[in-house]
Amino acid sequence: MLKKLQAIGLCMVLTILSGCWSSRELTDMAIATALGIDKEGDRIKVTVQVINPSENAGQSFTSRTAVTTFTTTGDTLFESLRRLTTLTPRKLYLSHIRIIIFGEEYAKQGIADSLDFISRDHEMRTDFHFAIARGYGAQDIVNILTPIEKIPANKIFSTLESSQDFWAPTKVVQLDELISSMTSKGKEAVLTELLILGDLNKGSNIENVQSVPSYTSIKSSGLGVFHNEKLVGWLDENESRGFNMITDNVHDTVGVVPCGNKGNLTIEAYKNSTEMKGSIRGDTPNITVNFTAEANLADISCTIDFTKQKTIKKYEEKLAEEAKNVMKDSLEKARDLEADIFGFGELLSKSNPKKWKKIEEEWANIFVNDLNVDFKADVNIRRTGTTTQPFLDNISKKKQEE
Amino acid sequence: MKKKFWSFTGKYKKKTAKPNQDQLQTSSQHQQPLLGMLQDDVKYIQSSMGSSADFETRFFQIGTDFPVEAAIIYIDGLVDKNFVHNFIMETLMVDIRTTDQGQNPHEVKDILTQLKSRSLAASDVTEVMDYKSVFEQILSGNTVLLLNGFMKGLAISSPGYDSRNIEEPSSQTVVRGPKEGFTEVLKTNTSLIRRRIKNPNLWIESRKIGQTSNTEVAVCYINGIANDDIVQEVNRRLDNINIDGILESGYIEELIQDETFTPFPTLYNTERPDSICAGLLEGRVAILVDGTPFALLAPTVFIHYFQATEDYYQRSDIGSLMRLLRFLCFFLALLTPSAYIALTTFHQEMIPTPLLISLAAQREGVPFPAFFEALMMEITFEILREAGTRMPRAVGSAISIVGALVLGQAAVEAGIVSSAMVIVVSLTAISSFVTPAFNMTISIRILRFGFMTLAAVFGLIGIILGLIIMILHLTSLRSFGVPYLAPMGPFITSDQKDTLLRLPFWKMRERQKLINKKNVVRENTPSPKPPGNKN
Amino acid sequence: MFKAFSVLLGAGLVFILDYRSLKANKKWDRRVYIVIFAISLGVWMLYIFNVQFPYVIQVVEKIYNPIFDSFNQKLEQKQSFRVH
Amino acid sequence: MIEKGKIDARQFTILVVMYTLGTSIIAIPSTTASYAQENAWITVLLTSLIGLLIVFLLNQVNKINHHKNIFELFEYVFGKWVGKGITVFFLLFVFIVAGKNLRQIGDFMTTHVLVETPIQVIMLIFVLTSLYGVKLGLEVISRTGEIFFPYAFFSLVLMIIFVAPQAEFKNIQPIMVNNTEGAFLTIFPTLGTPYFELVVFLAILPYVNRIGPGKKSFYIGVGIGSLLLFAVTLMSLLVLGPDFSARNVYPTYILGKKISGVQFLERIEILVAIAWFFTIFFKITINFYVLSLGMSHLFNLKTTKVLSTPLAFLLIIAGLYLAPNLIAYQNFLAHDLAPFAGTFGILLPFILILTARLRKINKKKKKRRKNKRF
Repeated sequence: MLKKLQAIGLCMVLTILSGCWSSRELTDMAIATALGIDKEGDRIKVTVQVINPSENAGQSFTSRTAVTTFTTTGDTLFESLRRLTTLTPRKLYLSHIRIIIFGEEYAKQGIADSLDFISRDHEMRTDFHFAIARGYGAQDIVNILTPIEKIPANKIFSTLESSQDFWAPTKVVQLDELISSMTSKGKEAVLTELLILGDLNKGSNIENVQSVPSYTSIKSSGLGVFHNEKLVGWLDENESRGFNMITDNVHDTVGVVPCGNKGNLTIEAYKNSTEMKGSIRGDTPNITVNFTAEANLADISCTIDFTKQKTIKKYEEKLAEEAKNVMKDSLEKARDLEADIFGFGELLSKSNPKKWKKIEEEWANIFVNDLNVDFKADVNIRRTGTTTQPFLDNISKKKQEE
Repeated sequence: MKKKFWSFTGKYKKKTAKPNQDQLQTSSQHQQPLLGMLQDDVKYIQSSMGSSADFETRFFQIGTDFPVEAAIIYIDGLVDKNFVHNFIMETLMVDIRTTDQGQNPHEVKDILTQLKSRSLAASDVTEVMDYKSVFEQILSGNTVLLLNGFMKGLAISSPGYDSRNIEEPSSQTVVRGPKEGFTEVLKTNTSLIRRRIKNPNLWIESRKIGQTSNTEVAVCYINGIANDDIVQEVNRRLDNINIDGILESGYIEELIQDETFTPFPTLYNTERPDSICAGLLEGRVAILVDGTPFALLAPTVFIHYFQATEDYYQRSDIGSLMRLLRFLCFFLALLTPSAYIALTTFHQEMIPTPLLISLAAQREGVPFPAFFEALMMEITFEILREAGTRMPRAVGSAISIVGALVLGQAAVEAGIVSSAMVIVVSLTAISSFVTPAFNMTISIRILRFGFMTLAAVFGLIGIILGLIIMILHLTSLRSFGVPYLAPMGPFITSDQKDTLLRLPFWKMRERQKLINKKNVVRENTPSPKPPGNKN
Repeated sequence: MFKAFSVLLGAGLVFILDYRSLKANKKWDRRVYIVIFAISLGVWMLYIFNVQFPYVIQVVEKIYNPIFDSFNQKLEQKQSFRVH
Repeated sequence: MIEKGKIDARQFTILVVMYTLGTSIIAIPSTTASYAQENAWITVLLTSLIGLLIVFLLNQVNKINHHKNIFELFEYVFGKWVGKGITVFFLLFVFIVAGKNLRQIGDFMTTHVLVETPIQVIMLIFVLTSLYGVKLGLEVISRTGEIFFPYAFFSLVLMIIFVAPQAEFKNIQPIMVNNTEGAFLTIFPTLGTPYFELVVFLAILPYVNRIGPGKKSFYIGVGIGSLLLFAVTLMSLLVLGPDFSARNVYPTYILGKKISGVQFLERIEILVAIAWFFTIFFKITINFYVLSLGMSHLFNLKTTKVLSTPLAFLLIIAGLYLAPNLIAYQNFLAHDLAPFAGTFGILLPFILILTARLRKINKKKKKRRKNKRF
């Protein structure tokens, strides 16, 4: 028994003497939430958004801001992050990063060099999103304070998630998807754009969150298109929506078609799915995109008779046509940019691996010129909301009677 | 060497191990037979006991025509005085005079037998031949009658000492279930068991343990259900005990357990008779010690500590849920502080961002590392708990007020500890008292500090390695030959019905496999069916 | 030097604690134990003083490479991110 | 018999499952995906079928004499001195395998979990825990296995279920079109760990209390283990894609990071990692135990635990001097482990059976001759 006591004592002494290599106290680390990466000459400029914990939780808040940013430059991403320790009071902790933003200039020169660090570092997880600052540097976006969400990175993160869920034009991209679409031969990457609305300089001031309308806000609407690791162009809102429709990335969206004499009919398409089929007949690759949606009527601002099956049929067709056009526009834009963002090549490589081998090298050219893409769309209106017939008709009648 | 508890005839068998020199001398002197000279005998006995203040002798004469010199010896306070007066003194001094007139007691060949069989209206009368047994008898609260000219005496059972009434057990309370608890008197305790199991197969063997204290220890089991090997093993280990005195069953527990170096208890103790009876019915062996309300049960397995008797009194689904809750609390009590340390100092990526921010905000300004903070708070809590137990009742409330203020508010407001830490400590404290058996709680508390150290050095990995070591240790333990982690490691499928869950009685048809090897079927009630459904 | 000293100290402690458990065993057992312990300590000392052993896998490689080289070459052809 | 404990068939199954999963569960998806790309799951499936064949072979070895462990069999079949010689080489193999496992867990921890902690310390705490198990004996190890198995098993299964919604079947398409040859070639290196290493169970098999169920449980154990390996590989291909799986050193851990079901079920990859610690711990402990057992047979010692303490410290050195760096180690896993382990894991049992058959035939012939004489 004495022997065992000694053994345990020995173990205790050893563990205590050996110290705690990997431990770090919460008070010793700066929790980073957003990372902005820009180019400055040949060097990489990194802006980190760091949480100021006592301003985010607890009982007494002071007038200090909820986050702070630090900027530094270095030859590589890792070097500049480490150089940040000369600025930050504590060591950066990267596991809780919500979003990584690339500046437009930097994205145009290629983002591959920073992606390697991001995938290699053990602190980095894979559950954050990527975005590109359109027209600005990433630093500018990271610096902006946002209302409601105290931590701007969280705001951007949840904006991206909710707009993907309820509004079609954006897309959240995570690390593994980004890397695999960059390395895949038959696919190009896209990343969401972020825009700054309003006055850039006021945005980073605490006044921005102290007034009822914010002076500056961050918006996300379109997509940035990559060719390999370089940003080559932008899809606008409508084209982005087309892109998402083709790649089956629409959860819930809104469709508008003109109706009657004047006015619009708006539907909420809630069950969208797209099926892509690829085949190579002879030497011409062929892609069929079949889009189906189930929709509810959401908003009618014209006078039509919606009690008739025929009317519904008519508008279903109109909506389908509209959907096809949107998808076609998107494809045209992608062809202009010479980037197969839809993964048509990858699709062909899965369905016709042998023939794909032959056209693999030529693919960029084939995508732009020879590829034959058929769009099919099918929209079904299932329900009409809580009312059936619009009352606008009655209002106009009343007007006439008066 | 088996003897029945109710008759105190058995001789105290000498211990196998050598007693020390002094004891040897006196005991050999006491082994001498009675002289038969009343005055000398009494004088010897009195002087042997150092003329103690509570030693009482009463000389008198039996019979009138041919009086016999007689004396009764007893210890004041151990005997029921009324009994001695009414049934011994009165019989011998008054009744004999009226009934046995004309008889010459000296002519009656065996006056002792006569007295025993005809006169003494006491239920338990035995003969004593030597000093040793005289001491034994009077010290057990019996009255010894010595007659002049006879080389033996009679021991009349007349115990009647003041004792605590049967009360509700304070260490294990129930909402539903019997509220009787054991008392300090062995006979009361055995009667409490007898009253619950009315079966001749309930065997109670008694022996005296302790060279000096001569404490009575009873081994209790149901013949035919209990495993004979285990009964024998219990007896063997009890016989091997050579100690000066036994004051509580804890002495026995420590002296007969399989593995001495372990934080886990390998013998179950309880002051609830129903708990003991349940154990006996499962085939366990109970060890009752005179002078303490805590009885022992052997063999014991780990899960036994998480099974309260109330599980069986409530409906089975409630019992099962309560049991699962207790296991959860076991892990909470064991691991909460260490998990907190591991998460906040090693694995911050595991904490959801909002929670991390909140924790970081709380820790802002706390001057100590998380490990030290946790250690400090845990030790403070242990101090408070210990103070609460040992303090006189009157100041108990003061402790709780100070404790609440120290642990709760002041420390947090002063920024010495974070409020999350207070939550962790209180959760741990509450969880640790959910376990129905208090001695398991103690082992959890000891191990908790080990886990905290491991967590501070290696994070979760340390905790996991600690758990592996703990389970390795637990599986290596045995209680009277039964693997300590029995129905789980080794896994016994049929015993799972009463392990983590308690299934309805009509499902638990068999007794636990490893404890009980013969007579496995426990009950055979058909599973209940709704009445009226006759086809 | 400090490392070597602490390893020696540790080894001494381990030896004292562990050797005791062997007392009941045969003489031969204890002799084997001491030899293996000495080997273990020796290897540790070599490690502390940075004496370069050949790495285990290099030895294994030397033995097996002649036979399996062609197979491995073939396998490497199938590596997904082979640098051309 | 040096080991006096007996384990039952279920405990043996659990030990086999733990051993099969062991280090393979974090290594296999990466190695197979890098050579067989999207067909890696087929490779793992075929490998596990071959694995069952290996179990058949090992059971045949056990059939030579049910009551003798492999070290006793060596002496029984080859004679005392040749047997001892082979025992030395076999122990060297077990020693290297145990060191390899130790190194693997050390590498994993210093990569993902305890980055700043020296690898020696991680190896030390693991080996000390194992040492405690080995000292307590086979019965205790296998009972502890029973306690931890449910956690290890269910957390892996749950991980597979939770990441399943993110599976994309296009990641493994086209099936068996590209790089078919690679998929078949990869079978051999994949066999190296764990299937060729299963031979160590020949030292434990005789201690299963009933021989028949023991053999059956060997199949079941390898079957369950292989199924989990297959499922994890498949999921890692489906969710992460072949390229990302191949690129990561420990794709299974990244797979754990992908778990996101309900809000609070995120960020729990370490809980999955803990499940592998259990399996790896048991793998190290079994190897270490067999090593101690073998040493005791080699030197005719009284108990298995005599040499375990010095061996524990030797194992750390073996782990440290296994490979100069991670790249070399991965190359070793892909190129040289399979032939090395194969020599002991399949060639040796084969020779053992062959020799036994030949000798038995001789004995029978001798008997016949004797019979004829009379």
